[in-house]
Amino acid sequence: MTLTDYKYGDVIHRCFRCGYCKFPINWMDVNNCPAYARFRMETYSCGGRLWLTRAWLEGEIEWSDHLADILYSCTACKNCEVKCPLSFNIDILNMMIAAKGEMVERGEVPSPVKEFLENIQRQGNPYGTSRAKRGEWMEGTGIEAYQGQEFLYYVGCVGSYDTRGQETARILGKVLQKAGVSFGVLGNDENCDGNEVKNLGEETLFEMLAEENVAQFQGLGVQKIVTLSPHSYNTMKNDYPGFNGEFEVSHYTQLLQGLIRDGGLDVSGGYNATVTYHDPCFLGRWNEEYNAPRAVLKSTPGVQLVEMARNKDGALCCGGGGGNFYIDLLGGSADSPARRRVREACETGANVLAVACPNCLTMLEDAVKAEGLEDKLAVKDIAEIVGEACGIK
Amino acid sequence: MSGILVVAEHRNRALANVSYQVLSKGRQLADQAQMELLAVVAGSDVDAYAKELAGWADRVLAVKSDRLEGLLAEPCQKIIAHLIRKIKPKITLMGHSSFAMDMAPSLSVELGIPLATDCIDIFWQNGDILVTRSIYNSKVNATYSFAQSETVLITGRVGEFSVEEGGRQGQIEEIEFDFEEESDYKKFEGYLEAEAGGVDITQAEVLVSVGRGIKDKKNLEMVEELARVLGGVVSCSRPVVDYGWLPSERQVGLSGKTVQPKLYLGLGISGAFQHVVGMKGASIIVAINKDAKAPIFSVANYGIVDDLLKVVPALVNKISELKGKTE
Amino acid sequence: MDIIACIKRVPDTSEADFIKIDPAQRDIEKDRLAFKINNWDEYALEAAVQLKEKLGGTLTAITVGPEDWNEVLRRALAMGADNAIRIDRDVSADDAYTVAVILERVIQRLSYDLVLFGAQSEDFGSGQLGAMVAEMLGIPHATLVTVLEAEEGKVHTQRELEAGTLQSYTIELPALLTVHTGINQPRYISLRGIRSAMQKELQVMALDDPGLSPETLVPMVKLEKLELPPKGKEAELIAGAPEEAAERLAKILKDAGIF
Amino acid sequence: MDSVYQALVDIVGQEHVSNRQEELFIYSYDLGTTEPHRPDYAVIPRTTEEIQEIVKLANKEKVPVVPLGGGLSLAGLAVPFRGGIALDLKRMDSILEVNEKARYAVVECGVSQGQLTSYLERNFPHLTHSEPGAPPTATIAGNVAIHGQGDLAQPYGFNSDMVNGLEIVLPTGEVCKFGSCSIGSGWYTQHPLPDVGLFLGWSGTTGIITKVSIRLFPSKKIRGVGQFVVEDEELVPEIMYKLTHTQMTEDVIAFSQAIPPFASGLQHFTINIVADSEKELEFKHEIVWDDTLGEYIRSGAGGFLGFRSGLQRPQVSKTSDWRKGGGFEYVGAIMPVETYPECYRRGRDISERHDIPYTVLGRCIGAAHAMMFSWTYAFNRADPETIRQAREALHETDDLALELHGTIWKPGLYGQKLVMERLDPNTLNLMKKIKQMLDPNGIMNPGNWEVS
Repeated sequence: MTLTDYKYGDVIHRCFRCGYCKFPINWMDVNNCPAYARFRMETYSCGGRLWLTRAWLEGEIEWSDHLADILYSCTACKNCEVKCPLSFNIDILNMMIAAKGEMVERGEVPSPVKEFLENIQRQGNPYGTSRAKRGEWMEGTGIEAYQGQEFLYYVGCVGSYDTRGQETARILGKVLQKAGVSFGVLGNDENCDGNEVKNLGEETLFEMLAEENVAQFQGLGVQKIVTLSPHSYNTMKNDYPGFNGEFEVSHYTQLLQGLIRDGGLDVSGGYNATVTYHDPCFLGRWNEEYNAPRAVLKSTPGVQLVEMARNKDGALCCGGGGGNFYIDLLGGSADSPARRRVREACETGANVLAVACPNCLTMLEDAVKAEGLEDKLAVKDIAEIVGEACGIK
Repeated sequence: MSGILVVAEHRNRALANVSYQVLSKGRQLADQAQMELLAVVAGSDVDAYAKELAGWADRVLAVKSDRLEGLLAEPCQKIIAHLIRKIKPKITLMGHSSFAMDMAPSLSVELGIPLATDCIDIFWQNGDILVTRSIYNSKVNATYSFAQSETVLITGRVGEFSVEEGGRQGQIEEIEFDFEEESDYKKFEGYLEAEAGGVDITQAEVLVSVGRGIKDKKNLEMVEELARVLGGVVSCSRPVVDYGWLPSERQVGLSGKTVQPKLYLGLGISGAFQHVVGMKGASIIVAINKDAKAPIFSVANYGIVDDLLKVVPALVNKISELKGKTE
Repeated sequence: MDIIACIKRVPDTSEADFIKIDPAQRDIEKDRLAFKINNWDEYALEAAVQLKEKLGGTLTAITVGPEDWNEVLRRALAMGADNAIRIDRDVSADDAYTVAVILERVIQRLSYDLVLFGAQSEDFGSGQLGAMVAEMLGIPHATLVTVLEAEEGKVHTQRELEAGTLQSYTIELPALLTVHTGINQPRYISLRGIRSAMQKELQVMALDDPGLSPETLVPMVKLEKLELPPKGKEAELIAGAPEEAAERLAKILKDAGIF
Repeated sequence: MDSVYQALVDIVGQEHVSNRQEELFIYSYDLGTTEPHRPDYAVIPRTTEEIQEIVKLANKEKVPVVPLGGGLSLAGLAVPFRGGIALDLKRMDSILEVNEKARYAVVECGVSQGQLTSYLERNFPHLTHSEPGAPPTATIAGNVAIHGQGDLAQPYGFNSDMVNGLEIVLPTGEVCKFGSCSIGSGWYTQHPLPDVGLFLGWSGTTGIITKVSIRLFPSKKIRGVGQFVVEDEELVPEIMYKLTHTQMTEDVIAFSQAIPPFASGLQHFTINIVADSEKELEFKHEIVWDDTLGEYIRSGAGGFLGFRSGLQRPQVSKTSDWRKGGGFEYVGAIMPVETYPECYRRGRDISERHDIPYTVLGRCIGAAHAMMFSWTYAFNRADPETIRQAREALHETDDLALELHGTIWKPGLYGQKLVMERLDPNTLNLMKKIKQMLDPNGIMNPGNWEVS
């Protein structure tokens, strides 16, 4: 592909590289771009990536492993789009995704990305674990298979396969049971939602996943979906309608907010902790849902909610987006965004860092360990906090 | 009654370990069937090898020729084919080495004889020879028999057969062999020895070894850190070298180095036999792997079934704590 | 340069707990397994595509197997193969020799300079096929190749020996090489690529096309039975959350005098 | 193996040095019209000690060192014309000290304007610093190194006049301190020791600033911007004179631009007024709008467009989007205020001749002692013709600034040449001697301020 064939060939040069994209909303730090925070070379800033993409498509530089790493280190956190003062900012991430897409079509992607996508092609999840094990997380929970219940509880790959994700998936299931919500799951028949696949630039694979999922959901008569992961929520809410998949999609924090408010869920058991909340990008900046998770926390007796300096649309991404919870191009350093984030959480004096995303959960929990902050800070999913408050072990 | 012929190989002025292994197996099979055990060794200077082999074999056939400098597959194939035709051994046995992988299949086609490679067991059953092979990622064992044939060709897995004392003093026969006109369609250019790097993993007391479970080069940093607190060195399995994440001098296994450290800590290594061959002599083997069924757990003394990316940082902390207490 | 790459399809058996052997002990139960292109073959294909991109010519991918195996040929077409041939055959009772006979018959009727194989297969791992076909075709070969450079009429290769040593050859074409992992980084094949490869022609040959019949294909090595390996010694597993497990392991190592 | 690369890795670590095409490409470019030149290495040090080691290595190997902060000069001052090491200082980003009572901040060289602004807002809301109009990624140190000015230029002068002390790594690798900090007395003043200010305005050719102490100023509770417009450019100098007489204003800027078209040809003023109370604000409003500008409003020569609370942070990068092309560059010059009308008219001519929407701006420095006048030319990065046009316009503007008895601020190579042609020969000779003494191997940002 040359610049002329590139979908954004007529806009990509409009980046001036002024660097607003690196900041959080109040300029307190120049490190709100997770990749730039990690590496600090101008190449890793949003502007750097746009200029490099253009240079690559113009033939000024060659494709290289390093170039691929730079592009794939973008976590699609959307900070740049929120901060860029220019009108073309609405397409910044699309420009990155299209550039990654070109790498995908050329077959030239970093090896962990290749593995990620091949695993999804083969097993429907990035881990490459068998499809036949997808439902193992629910063993012994009594959670039912979906057969026309009010809600489809869509768990997602991390919730289905990652040990910590599985714990959260189970607890959320129990909370929904306790609240008497009518819901079912797909178990081994659940497939990847495709959100990360899309962000990794594998458009056709994403389309296939979306089409298959929409067909499956429609075949089962699904109307309402509640998701564990904001990533699933995002793509089902915003992308699936483009595949004729019109469902009423909510993130579980939104559902819990309503249940608690209407007295459907008794959280009087409380949760005694000073809690700070980390906004997941795909709930926050992508879908502007800043309130529901906070409302759930605030309505849980005993929770004292404190904010990190960077919050809501200024939150620092955990570094796990754009497939990076698996491909992990931002790990391995004290400058890794997850480690920066847990240090920031610690500074608030909170003893619990609450998350609402299984990707954030694993990223930040690992970071707490890497920072040696286990005695000071526990990372908990809001589902776990609510679970404890309503008496679920 | 024809015998069993073992093809010995040598490099760097020594017989290969695997040759001793298949020689021991050959001795056992010969004794069981009351057959003669023959060994053949070819090279430009094979006297010392022949003497060594005579400790096991009843007869050692020593083929000497300048054409055999470097032990190349093509001239050897000619010699072995010639000998098999002449001797008609019931079994021809070799180690499943790189040399054998180059030669044995062509040899079997040239002679029209059956070939079973990389066998983990070879045994008699009702007068027939059977072999067991390990297939599907070491997860299934398959037993095979051979079609009717005067001789069968078998290669045995490296490290699979223990070396037993032969206790023989066989005869040594020097064999002359006339090579035909040399063709130049395949020209040997030489051996390239692995470059000596800054780190010699064979000398380390503690090896922290990583496999593909490390997922990305960047995660090596935490592994380096673990090696540091343990006073060890980082080594790896083949995929890590294939990905270019570590130099080949750090590779443990068949195509890498054989190590015998006090502690071998395998991280995200599944434990394919090619790797295990290189590290099973370690005093303590610890494996950390997400897959509970990974074969490495059957060679390890201790195992943790979990994500190494989660365990390693914790381990670094705990070891540092414990070290702090004593220092 | 005209290149032929021979490839196969294998089950993904990395998920150990799903390996089950059928009651007749003849095969494993494959209905819960996912399938893929043999790992070594992926490297061979990549090497072939890179040579073609550099030197021009054609690339033909060949497989011997039932209809499902079209999948790996489509992959090859998506990677850059010009032609794909499948010889229709249920290979489950074949050995390397019978498959070699089939391939030799097909290849000798094609025009080629270089034939590439993966050095071995993930499922059976016998590592015989390439060198057998070379011997049958009467062309030189080298196995376990980790470095490959081609020029007009010849290839420079290095093949891997034990302990990191490499053996270097210059080989005149036509020749056959079996390719080892690490020789390159196989490219990703996108779903779009695979889908457009669906449009490309895929030649299916019956066994009698190259003049063979089932009767002539008698394996020299015959499967007697499959069984799960005997349970060997197992590691003492340290359970618990990462921190607990790490703590116990640290103590064990300390007690063992490691630090 | 490249021995310089290896030595750099030994100094800063593998992750903080690159000789790969991607980094070399990015660090070869300025954001303006200057032709790119590739460095051989990009290095991001974290400490003064690392910088010392790098500079010593560069001397040994005769490799150029091109320091940069935000890299936003637009005039090509951080383009590695002769290759070498692009030294990106943004990792040195600690705010080391804020002395509230003596009103100064000591920062490392990579601290950005935005970072300090935000830090003060959160921790010392009654203190502020003089923020330039650049994007907030611009660094404090980079800005003082080129004699920048900010939104407190009217009351307090150039930002480089607000420097209380510096720590410098000399071109030969020694660390020097200047000001009270050099005798261990804190970072509160640069005077009155013997003046060795050899580092400001030299565009990184005489050393690398590693720490700066910068003055902070009172930040009043209410800060707002008043807008005023006149049709006749001839009125601008006297209005600036009158406004500065009031001593009631902070930033005073006059500007005129082609976009939006209805405002083209008008001279707009933005006048920053601050106060701690409504009463104070009321009082200042009365003096500024009624007593001082009232006569123009009443005569119809000018109009008051209102006052808005809260400082509008200028987003100059939006200018880059005028031609939907991601680029602009400007000539800034320090001019006598009385030249404003001529600057405007001649500048507009140049723009129109080169088919670029004109935009000019004069910021008052001190009590109208001078103004920084800028002529901005947008270009389309994807269209080489527009880059050429802009470059021509910029050169013509450099000529114009000198013709009108101005002094080019942070000139690029073309402007530097023009200035040096006019420079007093003895001064020029002294510059040459100083440069030779400080940087015997000529490694520091070569190409810039080179006296032949």
